[in-house]
Amino acid sequence: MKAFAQRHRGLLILAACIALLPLGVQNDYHYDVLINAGLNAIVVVGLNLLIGYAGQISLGHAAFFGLGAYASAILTTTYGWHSLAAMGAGMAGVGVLAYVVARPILRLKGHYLAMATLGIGVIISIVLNTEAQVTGGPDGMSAEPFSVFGFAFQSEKSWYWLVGGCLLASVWLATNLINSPIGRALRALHGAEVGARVVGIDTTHYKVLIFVISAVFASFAGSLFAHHTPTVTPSILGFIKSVEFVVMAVFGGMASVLGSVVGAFIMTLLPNVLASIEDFEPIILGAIMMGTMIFMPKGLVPTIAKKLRRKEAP
Amino acid sequence: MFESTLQFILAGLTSGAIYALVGLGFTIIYNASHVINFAQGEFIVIGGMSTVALTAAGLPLPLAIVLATVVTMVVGMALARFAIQPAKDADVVALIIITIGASIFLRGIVQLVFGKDIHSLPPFSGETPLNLMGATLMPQSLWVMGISAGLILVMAWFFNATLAGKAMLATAYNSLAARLMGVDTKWVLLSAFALSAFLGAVGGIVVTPITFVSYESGIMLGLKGFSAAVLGGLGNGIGAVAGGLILGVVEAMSAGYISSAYKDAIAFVIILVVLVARPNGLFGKKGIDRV
Amino acid sequence: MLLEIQGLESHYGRVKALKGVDITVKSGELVALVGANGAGKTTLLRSLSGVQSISAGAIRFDGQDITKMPAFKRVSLGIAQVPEGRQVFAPMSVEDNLLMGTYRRRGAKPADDMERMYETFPILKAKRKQAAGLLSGGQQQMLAMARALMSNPRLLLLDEPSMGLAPLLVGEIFNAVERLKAQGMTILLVEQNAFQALGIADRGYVMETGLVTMSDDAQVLLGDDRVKAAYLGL
Amino acid sequence: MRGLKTIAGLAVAGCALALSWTAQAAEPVRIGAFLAVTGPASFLGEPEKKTLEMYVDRLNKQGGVQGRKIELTVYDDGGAPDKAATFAKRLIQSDNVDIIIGGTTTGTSMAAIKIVEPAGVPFISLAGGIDIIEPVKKWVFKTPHTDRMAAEKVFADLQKRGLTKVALISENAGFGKSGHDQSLKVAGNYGIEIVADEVYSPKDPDVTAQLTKIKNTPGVQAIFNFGFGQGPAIVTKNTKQLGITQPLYQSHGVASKDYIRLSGDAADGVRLPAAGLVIADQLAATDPQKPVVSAFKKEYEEAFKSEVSTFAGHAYDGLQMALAAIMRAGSSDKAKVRDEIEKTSGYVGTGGIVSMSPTDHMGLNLSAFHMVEIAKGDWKMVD
Amino acid sequence: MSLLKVTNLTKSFGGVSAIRDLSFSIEAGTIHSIIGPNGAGKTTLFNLITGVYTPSSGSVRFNDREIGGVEPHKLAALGMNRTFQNLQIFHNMSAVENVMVGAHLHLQKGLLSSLLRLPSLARSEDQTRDHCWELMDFVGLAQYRDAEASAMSYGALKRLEIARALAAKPKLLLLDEPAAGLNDTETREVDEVIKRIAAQGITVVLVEHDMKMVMGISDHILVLDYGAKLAEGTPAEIRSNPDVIAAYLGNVG
Repeated sequence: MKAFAQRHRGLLILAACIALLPLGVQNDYHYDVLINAGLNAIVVVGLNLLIGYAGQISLGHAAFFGLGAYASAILTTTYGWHSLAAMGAGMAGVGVLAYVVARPILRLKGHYLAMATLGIGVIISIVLNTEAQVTGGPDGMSAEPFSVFGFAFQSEKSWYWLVGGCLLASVWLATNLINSPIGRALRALHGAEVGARVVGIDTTHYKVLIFVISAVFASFAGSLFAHHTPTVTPSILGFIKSVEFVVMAVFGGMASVLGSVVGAFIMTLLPNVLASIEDFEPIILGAIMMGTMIFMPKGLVPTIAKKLRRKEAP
Repeated sequence: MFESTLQFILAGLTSGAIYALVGLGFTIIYNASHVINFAQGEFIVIGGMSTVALTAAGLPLPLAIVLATVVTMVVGMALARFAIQPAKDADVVALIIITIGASIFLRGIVQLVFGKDIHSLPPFSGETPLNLMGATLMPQSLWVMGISAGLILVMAWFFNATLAGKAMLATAYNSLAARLMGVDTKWVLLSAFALSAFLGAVGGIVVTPITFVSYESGIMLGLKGFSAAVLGGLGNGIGAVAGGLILGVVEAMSAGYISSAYKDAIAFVIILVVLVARPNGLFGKKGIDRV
Repeated sequence: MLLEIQGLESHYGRVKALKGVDITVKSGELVALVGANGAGKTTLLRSLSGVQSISAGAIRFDGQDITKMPAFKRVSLGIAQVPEGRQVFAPMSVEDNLLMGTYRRRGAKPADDMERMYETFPILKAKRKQAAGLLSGGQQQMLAMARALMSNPRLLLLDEPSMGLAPLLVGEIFNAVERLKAQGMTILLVEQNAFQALGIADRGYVMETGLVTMSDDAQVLLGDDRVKAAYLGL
Repeated sequence: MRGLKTIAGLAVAGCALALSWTAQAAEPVRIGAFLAVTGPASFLGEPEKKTLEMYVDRLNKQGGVQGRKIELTVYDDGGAPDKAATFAKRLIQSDNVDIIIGGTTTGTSMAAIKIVEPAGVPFISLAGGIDIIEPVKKWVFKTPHTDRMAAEKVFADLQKRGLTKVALISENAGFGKSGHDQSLKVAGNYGIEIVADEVYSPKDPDVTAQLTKIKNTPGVQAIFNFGFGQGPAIVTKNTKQLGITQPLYQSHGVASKDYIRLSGDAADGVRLPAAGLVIADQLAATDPQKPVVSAFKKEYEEAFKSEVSTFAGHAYDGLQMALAAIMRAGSSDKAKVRDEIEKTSGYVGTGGIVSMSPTDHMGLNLSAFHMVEIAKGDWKMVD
Repeated sequence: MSLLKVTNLTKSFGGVSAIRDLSFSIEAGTIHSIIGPNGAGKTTLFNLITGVYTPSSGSVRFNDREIGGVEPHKLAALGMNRTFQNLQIFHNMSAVENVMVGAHLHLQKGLLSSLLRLPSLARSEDQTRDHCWELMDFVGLAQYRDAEASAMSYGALKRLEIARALAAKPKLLLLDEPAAGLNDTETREVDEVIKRIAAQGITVVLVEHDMKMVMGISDHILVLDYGAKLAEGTPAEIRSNPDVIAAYLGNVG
């Protein structure tokens, strides 16, 4: 138990936050913001495995999020599937798709990889926007309510606990993965790719693997999102949304699971806080993005953690 | 049949010349600093918008153009000085975030200063379409292509015939050796941003009569310009121009012969295919990307 | 005293590459700096040119403190370096490479100088339109030297000019260095090829792991058994 | 370890603070709006926002409604439906608004409906999509004409001119897509055959490829473009460039002077359906709309130094109907206000004369739409 | 049978031969050094043996298997491992994790067990960690057991790379300038480590400039000059070879 606590300090802190936050929540809108933050956090936890740990960028992850959402929406409404089955099918489908595209594009590096992932995102978004008979086109479509074992999640409060639980599970899984041989292989190929290869790590294999895993995380969050939001529209899988996910990951802290969560929460809350001065919103958002990367390129949580560690040290 | 093919090509070249200009801007900055400047599209907007605002304020067009270009170059240098230089050692992802942040920031400023209306400028030489073997072309398209070609030549001259231009290239090829030759590489970075802001501003001014300009125009143009630069091979000016023209023509041909709904998707599919076959773009050199 | 280095220290990341080096070079002198790989010779030259940060110590050039001066200003003062591994601008033509050497000489007419370089290194003239990257190693070395000379330097820093070259070419390079010395050029020569370097030098310094361990007239060093030992582990 | 605890504490406090920032306390009539102030539909959302702010401000200076100040809260959804849904929740839950005006686009309005219906808050949408009010939803109303009506108006005009083979070109985003679908649906009713069907992206710099295809389609007698923003202006210019002589029709999405300004001479001869507002001075003196639209146009243009658009008018109508309903209800009680909005009858607005009913939550008919032709850079009423 | 046999190996870059028609073999259980002046082609040879470069012609056989151009991660699985002159340390990880990466080949790597951290995986991880700590002790890094790699000195990192390579349980270990940048004391320590590795039956090949070290520990020395073999033999033979002296010190005058 002690070992668990030590290994999962971040998880325990997060659990405490999730448990305590409702004390400050006054109404459904607040829950709504927190739920969206939690869903974004699940995507970002997965994305950070790819960007922060394995060092590969993706500017197309919103597409996987969106595909998960559309899978749930289409399969539950048009085909009457159970919401869990639809979610599973979405994750499987996205996993296969990610696997197919990952092989060729992960040979690319840096900006070329950024371009390729961006392109894949744009293509998927155009398809979903255009195939209106299936997807509802620009106006989108809705999913049936999310239900597990006969319990339909309707109230915002129930959603809060659902998403909170899923976020904790995601963080737990991600932390486990990072501290496994697979996770070490990922970090190693980021740290020194040649060094990783000579000790026997098939780096291509692991790049593909983590790309698929992070896509599946996004799809999972997308499915939940589809059941929670009134309508799923192509705006949730555009280029901008992909950039938002990357910003959350980098802002909170690359290669930091807790950082992903903090990044997602702050960047989700921020537009809501700035809504009253909306004319200045882009200026402030842009300044924050630049400022963070210039002054703390490692992101919020790792930088603060380092400062605190230094203070604590005698 | 031939007429419509020609028409598609002309349409593609019009859009393509615009993409090429933006792509060239990406290339210059990439060459000098290995930074992909996602705020490149904003240079176009600032150039176009300032010209519109200055002419609206009563300035004659030529003066407005000069001033707008200067304003854009100042913005470009400020970006280099205050956002790129302090983060010189940041990795690719951080730099991508910085320049995307810069583009959002500049978009916000433009929106605040110039408002949200869509604006146009009068075409430089009338609106009578030119007839070319049955296909038509607006004179302004010729301006765009001509000025793009002119700028490309000017760039070629700058990089091949001036010491300053050669110093910029030398910095890109071997920054250590350039410093040993006495090149102030910090200044090279500022100049590169100024230069590509100049390209952006001029581009913005010539394309505004065709595509109009609003505070949001930069997103799409930035994306297309980036695609053009990557398609051609980062760091290669000819590649960026070719990439832009190919992109424009592919879009127009797809819209004409396959499906207008999927024309953008087809363009991206082609980029992906090219990248898979040639991981450094059409004209890119192997290993030039130090990432 | 043209160049004075006092207590110079420098780090490569966390590795201390220079641990307090003192070296002087008089005007018109050819000074050889020899030592095994990793002794810190290249780091020293890089700190002289200003492309390597200095953590302690001072550098004076012609009486002026240049310790904190940016690299490009040092070139203007007349310090030129021929870096290790040549570092030519590979895609640029031979001519353009030479032209880059004049970057800090405002108002200079490069044509005459270029002719002079072509006289010294005739092979460069024959290849002047070719991309520098396509030249052989020896030709690149000559180009790098000519490029540095184009800046009309008062102090030439040569880093391992013989590295990786065939014996015949090594001889040619050393001949060129001797000619430059004869013309009055002040040269600080870093070499692994100790005997050959000391053979043409006035004075020499032996470096080991970031420190100068011996310094004397070149001829004296040539006869010293400890120099041999430093190389062959005898 | 202590450090991490501090972070955790700060995080909880920070979140609570951020969320409670929005909590306020006051007693006025609260009107909420979520509009596409930025994003692709910003030139619809922007005048809507300006109009709401101007009139609320003016009313407050005159003492408000029944002695109560009006408090207006506007959020920018950027045209994104998921954001609109969140803001709708915020308006209802945090800002406790009595009524919501807004939803610049059909997408955002449809998303918000899912929130306002169960919450029971009257909602007046400013978007065109017919789905918003068909089928009728208890709490949902809208002020603009529907895209279907626009299509019908255009097809009726074509029918009158004896043109039956039409090429459709539309923007592949929300407004154009919905208009495109409605056009296909009603074309048959007017004996119109759609012989070509092309789309473009909202930011395309050139659409001559699509128009060339249309030009090469045999038998095209007219072109109908459904879109807003810069797209229609580019379509217009490209049509002229290609020497296409068939008449070009636009939708009500371009009923602002910006369109004419951007298109230049190429706009001459283009026809579109528009509300009375854009041709205020050309309306017959007997037209009941004339004084209303003339006054609004004057006030708007004096305040903002820019040409009034019908989108501003949609917001004006929404606000007027909401306030009238509140007055009639004598309170801001949501249910009563809803009932009163539904009873709106003979309200003369910028979009037409509105008479709602339990089965019609828009209350406009085709008569309020005028067919307008552009001539010499200005609107000219042709029916 | 030789553990490694190089026959007529040539590698050229754009027409220039970096390695020319080189043949030699390495016997199992020996310490073998490759020396030569700067630019003689030592690093190129290393890269050819370890799969970083593909030979232009000729063959490299390891354990009687052709390995020219075989990818590095497959070579590792065959029992070949190496360290680097320019360190390839995973600075984003702790010291012991660096070594644990070395053990990657021999670990349980199931995705599900990793995600869920199943008890069997947790146990295997604990054992690996203990084993890697022992390896760190073996190379003299006992005091760095809990250190972050980014906080270690250069000399320690060099040994960390050796520990990492050992974790892969190699038959052949190639060390690229293990003493470069180290002071005398550190060099002697590395010296000791190499001898202990060889004593365990692992064949060691090193490229090194420090002649004191090379002469002290090698069973066999190969001297390269201009990409070709200049001399080969025991330390005593090499020391007295006039060609070698000339190549190293240059011709006087």
